[in-house]
Amino acid sequence: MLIDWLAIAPEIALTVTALLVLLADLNLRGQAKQLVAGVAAVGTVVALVFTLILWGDERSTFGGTFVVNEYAVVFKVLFLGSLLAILGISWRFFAEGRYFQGEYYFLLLTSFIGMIIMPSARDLLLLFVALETVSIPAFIMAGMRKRSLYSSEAAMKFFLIGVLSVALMLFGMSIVYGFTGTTYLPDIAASIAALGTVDPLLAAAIMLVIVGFGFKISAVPFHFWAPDTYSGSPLPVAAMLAVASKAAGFAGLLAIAFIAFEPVAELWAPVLGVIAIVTMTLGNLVALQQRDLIRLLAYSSVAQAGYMLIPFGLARSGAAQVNDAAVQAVLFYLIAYAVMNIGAFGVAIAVHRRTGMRSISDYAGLASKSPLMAMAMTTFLLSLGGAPPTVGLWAKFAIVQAALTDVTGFAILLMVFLVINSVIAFFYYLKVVKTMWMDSAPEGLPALQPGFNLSLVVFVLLVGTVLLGVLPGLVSDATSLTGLAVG
Amino acid sequence: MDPNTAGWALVVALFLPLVGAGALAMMPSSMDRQIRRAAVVITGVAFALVAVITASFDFSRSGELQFTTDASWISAIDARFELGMDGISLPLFFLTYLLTFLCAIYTTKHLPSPGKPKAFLALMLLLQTGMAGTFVAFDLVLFFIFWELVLVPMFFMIGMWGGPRRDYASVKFFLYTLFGSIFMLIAFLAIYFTAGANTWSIQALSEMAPFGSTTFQTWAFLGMFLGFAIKVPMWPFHTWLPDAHTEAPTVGSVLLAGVLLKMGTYGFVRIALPILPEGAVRFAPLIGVLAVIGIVYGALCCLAQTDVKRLIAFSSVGHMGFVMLGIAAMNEAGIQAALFGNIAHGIITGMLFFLAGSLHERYHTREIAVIGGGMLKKIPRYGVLLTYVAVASLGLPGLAGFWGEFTAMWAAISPGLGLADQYAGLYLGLVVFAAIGTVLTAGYFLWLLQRVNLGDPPERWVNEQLDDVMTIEWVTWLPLLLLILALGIFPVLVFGVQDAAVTNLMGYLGG
Amino acid sequence: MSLIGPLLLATFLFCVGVYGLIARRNAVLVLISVELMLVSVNINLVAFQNLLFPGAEAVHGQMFALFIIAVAAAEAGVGLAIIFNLFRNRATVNVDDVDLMRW
Amino acid sequence: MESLLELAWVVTLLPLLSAAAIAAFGKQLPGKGSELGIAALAITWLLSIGIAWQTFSAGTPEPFERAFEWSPLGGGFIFELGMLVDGLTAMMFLLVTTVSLMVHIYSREYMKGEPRFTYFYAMLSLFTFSMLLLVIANNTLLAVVGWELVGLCSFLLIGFYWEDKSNQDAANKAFLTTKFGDVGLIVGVIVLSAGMFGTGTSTPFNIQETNAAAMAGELSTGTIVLGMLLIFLGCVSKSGQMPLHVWLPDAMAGPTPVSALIHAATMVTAGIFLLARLFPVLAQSATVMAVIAIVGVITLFFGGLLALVQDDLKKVLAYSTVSQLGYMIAAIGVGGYTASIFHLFTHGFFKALLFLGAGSLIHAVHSNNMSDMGGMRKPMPHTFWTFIIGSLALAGFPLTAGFFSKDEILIAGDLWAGQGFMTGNLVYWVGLAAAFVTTFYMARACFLVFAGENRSHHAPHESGPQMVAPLMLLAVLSIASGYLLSPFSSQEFNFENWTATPFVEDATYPFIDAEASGGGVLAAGGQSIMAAADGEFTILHGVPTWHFDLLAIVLVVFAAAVFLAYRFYGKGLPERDPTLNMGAATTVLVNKYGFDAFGYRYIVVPVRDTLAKWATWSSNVVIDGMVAGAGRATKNAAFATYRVLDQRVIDGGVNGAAFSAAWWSDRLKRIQSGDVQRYAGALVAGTIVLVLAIAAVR
Repeated sequence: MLIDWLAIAPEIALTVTALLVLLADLNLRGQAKQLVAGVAAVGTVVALVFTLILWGDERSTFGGTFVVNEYAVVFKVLFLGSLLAILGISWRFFAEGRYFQGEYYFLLLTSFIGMIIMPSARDLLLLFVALETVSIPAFIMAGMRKRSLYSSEAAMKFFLIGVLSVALMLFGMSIVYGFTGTTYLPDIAASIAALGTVDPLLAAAIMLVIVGFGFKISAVPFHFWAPDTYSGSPLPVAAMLAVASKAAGFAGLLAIAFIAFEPVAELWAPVLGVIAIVTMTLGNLVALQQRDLIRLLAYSSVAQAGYMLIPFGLARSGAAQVNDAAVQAVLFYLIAYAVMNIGAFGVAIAVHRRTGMRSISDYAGLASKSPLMAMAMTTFLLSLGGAPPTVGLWAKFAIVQAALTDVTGFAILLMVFLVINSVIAFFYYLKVVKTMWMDSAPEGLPALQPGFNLSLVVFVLLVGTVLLGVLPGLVSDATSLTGLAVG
Repeated sequence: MDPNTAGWALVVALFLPLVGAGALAMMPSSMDRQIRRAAVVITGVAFALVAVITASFDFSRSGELQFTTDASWISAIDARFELGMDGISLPLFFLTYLLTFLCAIYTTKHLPSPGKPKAFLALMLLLQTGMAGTFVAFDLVLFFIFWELVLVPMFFMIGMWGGPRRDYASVKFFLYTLFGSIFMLIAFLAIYFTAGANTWSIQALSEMAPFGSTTFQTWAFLGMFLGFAIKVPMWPFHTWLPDAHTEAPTVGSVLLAGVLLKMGTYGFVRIALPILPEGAVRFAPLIGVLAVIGIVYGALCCLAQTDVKRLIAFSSVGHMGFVMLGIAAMNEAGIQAALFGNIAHGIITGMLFFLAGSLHERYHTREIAVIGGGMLKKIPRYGVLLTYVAVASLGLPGLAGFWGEFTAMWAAISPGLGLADQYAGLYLGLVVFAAIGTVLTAGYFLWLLQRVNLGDPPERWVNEQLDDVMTIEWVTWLPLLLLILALGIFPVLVFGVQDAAVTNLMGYLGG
Repeated sequence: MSLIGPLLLATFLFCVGVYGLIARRNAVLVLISVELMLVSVNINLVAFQNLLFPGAEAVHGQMFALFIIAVAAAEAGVGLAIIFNLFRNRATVNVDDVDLMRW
Repeated sequence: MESLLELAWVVTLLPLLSAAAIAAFGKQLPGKGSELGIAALAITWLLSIGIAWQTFSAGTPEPFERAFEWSPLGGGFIFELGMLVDGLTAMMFLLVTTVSLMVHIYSREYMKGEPRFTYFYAMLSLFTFSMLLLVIANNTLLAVVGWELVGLCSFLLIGFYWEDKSNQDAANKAFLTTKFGDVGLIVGVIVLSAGMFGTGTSTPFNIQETNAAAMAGELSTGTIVLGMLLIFLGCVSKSGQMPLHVWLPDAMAGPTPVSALIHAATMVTAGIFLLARLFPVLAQSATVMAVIAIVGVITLFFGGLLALVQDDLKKVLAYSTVSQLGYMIAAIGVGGYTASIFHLFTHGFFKALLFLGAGSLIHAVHSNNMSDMGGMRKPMPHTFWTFIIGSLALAGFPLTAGFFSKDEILIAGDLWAGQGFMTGNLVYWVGLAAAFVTTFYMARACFLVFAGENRSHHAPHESGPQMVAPLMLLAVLSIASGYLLSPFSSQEFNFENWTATPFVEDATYPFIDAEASGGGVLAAGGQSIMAAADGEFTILHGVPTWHFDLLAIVLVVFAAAVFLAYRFYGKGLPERDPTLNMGAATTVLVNKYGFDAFGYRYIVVPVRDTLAKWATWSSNVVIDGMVAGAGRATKNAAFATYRVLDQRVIDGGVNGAAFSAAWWSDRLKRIQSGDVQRYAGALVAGTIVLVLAIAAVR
């Protein structure tokens, strides 16, 4: 079997980087250990370059189970970009916090290897491996603060819920395999289509497979780990879990839903649509009462997952136009979400690093101390809500657009919930904004010193949020080309 | 400047405030006075440019789009950067720049706690771009962006520089308006897909109209209706308005009443009516009924107010009711009336809010009972101005308020597009109740004047040193005061400019 | 050989695993419950491969099972590490004592 | 001489300019702005005389219309700025500018030393402009503009002494009451213009076009009845007709010159003017005419009664104005177009005279009350004789202006009755009865003021020349103006021909059945109703002839009333209750003539003490109470609307949504218990639910 090395070049680059980081960490001492971050960043850039080279290509290897097309490339760029941003916001956090830096960077890179495989995977086995590659390092990273009760609790909860859902998913996969005799996604689709009627057991199995990814994207009722884990983990890890890991989950879910189970879309679409409604509503409602900013962001990310699930609820078997619109909407939303959510976590890290604060009331008067950070946070939060001229608006726009490609009653129901939830969401986003700008600052707090890397990342993301808010075409031109079709 | 080719002028005028906001943000906060002056210069230059644009506008072709720009913007969804200006846009566009300029001048001397002129003025400039853009955007997506753009700066204006209940008011304003605008967005998308022409262009869609089934027209219009009606605001979607106005700083109130509310009615006229004519006709009686309820209801609420500013805020509900009555008439005269009412209300109520702000600065209260009368004795010039503007607001002929109200009622007596056949009685009733509303309007304004202006000043103010109208206030107010008179005497200034454009518009509606 | 036997076994094991994960308080037992679930999946896969698709060219089922065994081992390792760390911090391996973070 | 009519707009505009100039720099001038106003008024007055002369000398002048598009209104309709100058306009010009000029001059002395002297003059000029605008308007919309502006000026001038709450209330009451009527006017104008849409005109407000369309039958009956009744509602409030007259007596709170100009001579006649302008329209409907006539009759009678019991001299005159306006309205309702506006014309002069005379008296004794006056004949001779002339004119004493004009109205009523209309009889008989009342109260006022002892606490002295001169001029006009339409007038050049526009000339009453009326010629008074050859009825014109029967009745009524008044009040203010005081006199009268007692017991007592009191009560308590009640009810409704509906229900709904979200949030967040095994349990349970659901779906 010939291997298309170029197709897997980004993965290889990242793997090599991970190993280099490990090696460097073993051989460096003291302050010099901080170099590993640089190594990781360089490796990421290399992987990114390889990925960009692949743009426009249609490649597949490993017997078609690994596919590189525009869809995959956009996802990979999203992941690698997120990785760069997370490296940026991690640097000081870990450099100052007496953590195991080398291990952290190694684990981070490993996790991202899993992620960039995800959008290319066209086989249940590969999806499973990629998912676990994402998850297992993440379990450890969540517990990175070894002496912290919170961190270990976060890791434990994350781990248990994670393995439970993976087990459920695997059980489902095994039954799907029993029905179809294959783990290759297009073949699964073909043989399900050939079955004609769907056996209840198969339907249940499909649901179980979806549960596994539901955990990753923190859809209700598989979301319980998220708030606790986010608030217990080191903040950069929380950012990674909230954005990249969630995006990976969506990448897998997209592949599963729109390739393997596409012929039975009528079966799972309503279920996912209902999950979307429940997820966004519950996420938003609970977020209203949060006093801890990280938990608020956690519930907000649950709600955002709900929005991103809406396009799944629109899917229909055989309706390529609708399904493509749905996929593109999710993809666009994920990119927007990554930009704004990492940005929000970045500011949270900056605040937390200097003051050790994370309660929302502690953000009072941030605007008078650090107006730029406050402005960035405001922009990110408003973007998460969907106010113009930010990218968040276009994310919602894309979803509504997908819903109206071919209007059904269910689509309208979903839209109504989207509207109501968007309004509820602004309640808590505005609460933070208001606290930052309108409440007076407590006495004697020092100004933030976010450091260069973090400032740069926040700045770039701020610019990105606004720039994409004005010219969403920069991204949507790319996403609109994407399709899941196997090259 | 050739109106056919000088699209750049509009673009520059539109984004100049935005750039200015950025420039202000760069200035160090310590340069308090320089910042305020810079804002005056920026808004002044922008206003001058708009004045030049207005001067070079080809009034003989006011029905056509001029100063157009049409560039590719978001190709994936076919959204284009399409700007233009016709006779309907021009007055509102002009008003936006004038009011912002005046507000900037006003802010050189008056800025409520906690100060921070940099942030305040930058937000105001941002707001300006949003407001102005709404009136010249001819692409639905672009329109929506500008439409939503105003929310954030206004939220901060109310939330940071507002009165004691600013938290509540600002959030309520934001969420309420947002709620409506998302439905509006969904309606836009539905139109896009139903039209199936891969265009968001308002012009193109208007020319295609009517399209889609009756059901589609109804639902899409409902979506837009929610968005626009909340902004207007129409009864019963008005409750954000008194709170927002009461708490907002003076400049915020002025811009809110002067321009922001106009966006709603403009949206009805520019978008909802021509693109969804069938839906519009189906909704027209409902709009008319709600409008007239708003007129009477707003006036009744005004009678019950004890706070001057809140009273003025409620008066907006009534006045915008007249505007909506004009729209409900679905004929040229009605649209004309609505648009005139828009402008007149913007100027008059903007001016009233200026006055209310100054009142507060002098008396440190807005409670009518606490002020207790005697302003004509204590601060006579101010008292005279208040009388003048109040009288304009109650619709006295010869001043701007009259034309919008009278013409709206006049138009509503014989609604267009076949409504007359079916709803003649209803519309006659609407006119009668609207006319009764004018009496109530006169009632609350006279009562207000009696309570604050007339009589002898109460004990507590007799020895208080209260300034009469100051120079900065004269400078800020004079243009508005003159405009109130000018529009009252020369309604052609607005009617004439709009005429061809409205005829054009009604062409789309099939009337 | 009938499919019923292996499938019943797998389902039983899976249910036991789920029950154990939810009900057992000791973290180590919880971890073992997880292993039980993964094992049941392996039984499924191997049974399907051999009984339903005996002559298939690609041995997807068995390969899948192998991967699961490997990953399960890794998971067990990570899980034990997490539990160990928890124990060091709190001197307990009772899962339901761990509820610092809620709401 | 066409050129002079071309300049009619100057008449209107000049007072506006003077108002602006006075407001701008009146204070710096030695006369504090009054000289500006007087100068401007003098010019407009001369111009008005010229215009009046030109139109008058034309016999029946052709209407002169000049208009240009002022603004498009949408739908191809335009709003014209235009003037319509015909005899009616010229007559109003003459009346308004004359009275206004007199008031301007008079006020220099009367208002001397007032703190807001300049403001007063600016307002006077502004008012004059507004009134002239209403008069000159060639379309109803422009007329509405003027109409509203006079209302504003009236409001501002009634509240001139705004330090007093009662004056503020009076001003508000006046504005709101008339504004209520304006609802009718505006909707009526709108209805009429909507009716005009069908004719394809681009100027639906144009008065001449509207009249022509109405006569050509192009307006539907519904449009005419609804439109004119609504417009009439405006006239009812503006011209102080029952039951919306309540504001007019209160309006006396303003300075007396203002009362003379606005609330007697000019503004209050705007309603009659407008009805006259649209006479061809209202003449299309018997209903409209009947309603107008009945309202007029009620007002003229009960308004007069109210004047009987006033002590405040200005209020006597105010109620008298109400009553006289009732005559004019009633005349319109019985087809007495010329009679109505002729009375408007003469009444303007003599009522202005009376008010200015009253002002002179008030100026002297610093009180409005007749009980504070008395014996003023000696110290104020000029005031005395001018006031007497005014009173005679008002009472309709033969050969005064009031005599000619009021009798025209009675004759018009008689003619109308001859056509079989009850309203004609009403106007005739009630008009006669009210003439008695009028004479009585004016005589009473004159006796109380001028006879007897001086009861004031001041030493009264005659007013200065600036006040007396206007009185004299107006006194002359109070007599002379009547001769424009009298048996002595020229057949060609008289008031009738002057003010009759061709429209009025051709106006037809489509509702009069030619056959039933017998087709005879009914010639009398100012107008004739005669059968035309084609069976249609037309108003024709002619100088009135003597009606000696009527003259006799009038004289008897006059004499009786004056005599009665003299009996009761000739010695000045009765010390005790007049009834008791007159007890002896009554007995004597009963014994001697048997007529006095009857008159007193069955006419004066019931009328003054019962009917008038009842009318006063009904006016003050019932109607005013209704107005006040309406105000209170409105206020209550306002508070209810705001507090309950707006703040609780609607806003409560909005806030309720927010609170319920918070409530749900508080409940839902407790799912996140912190126990990981519960999470797992929920996850599994959720999965089971989903699996079952999907299996069921399938």
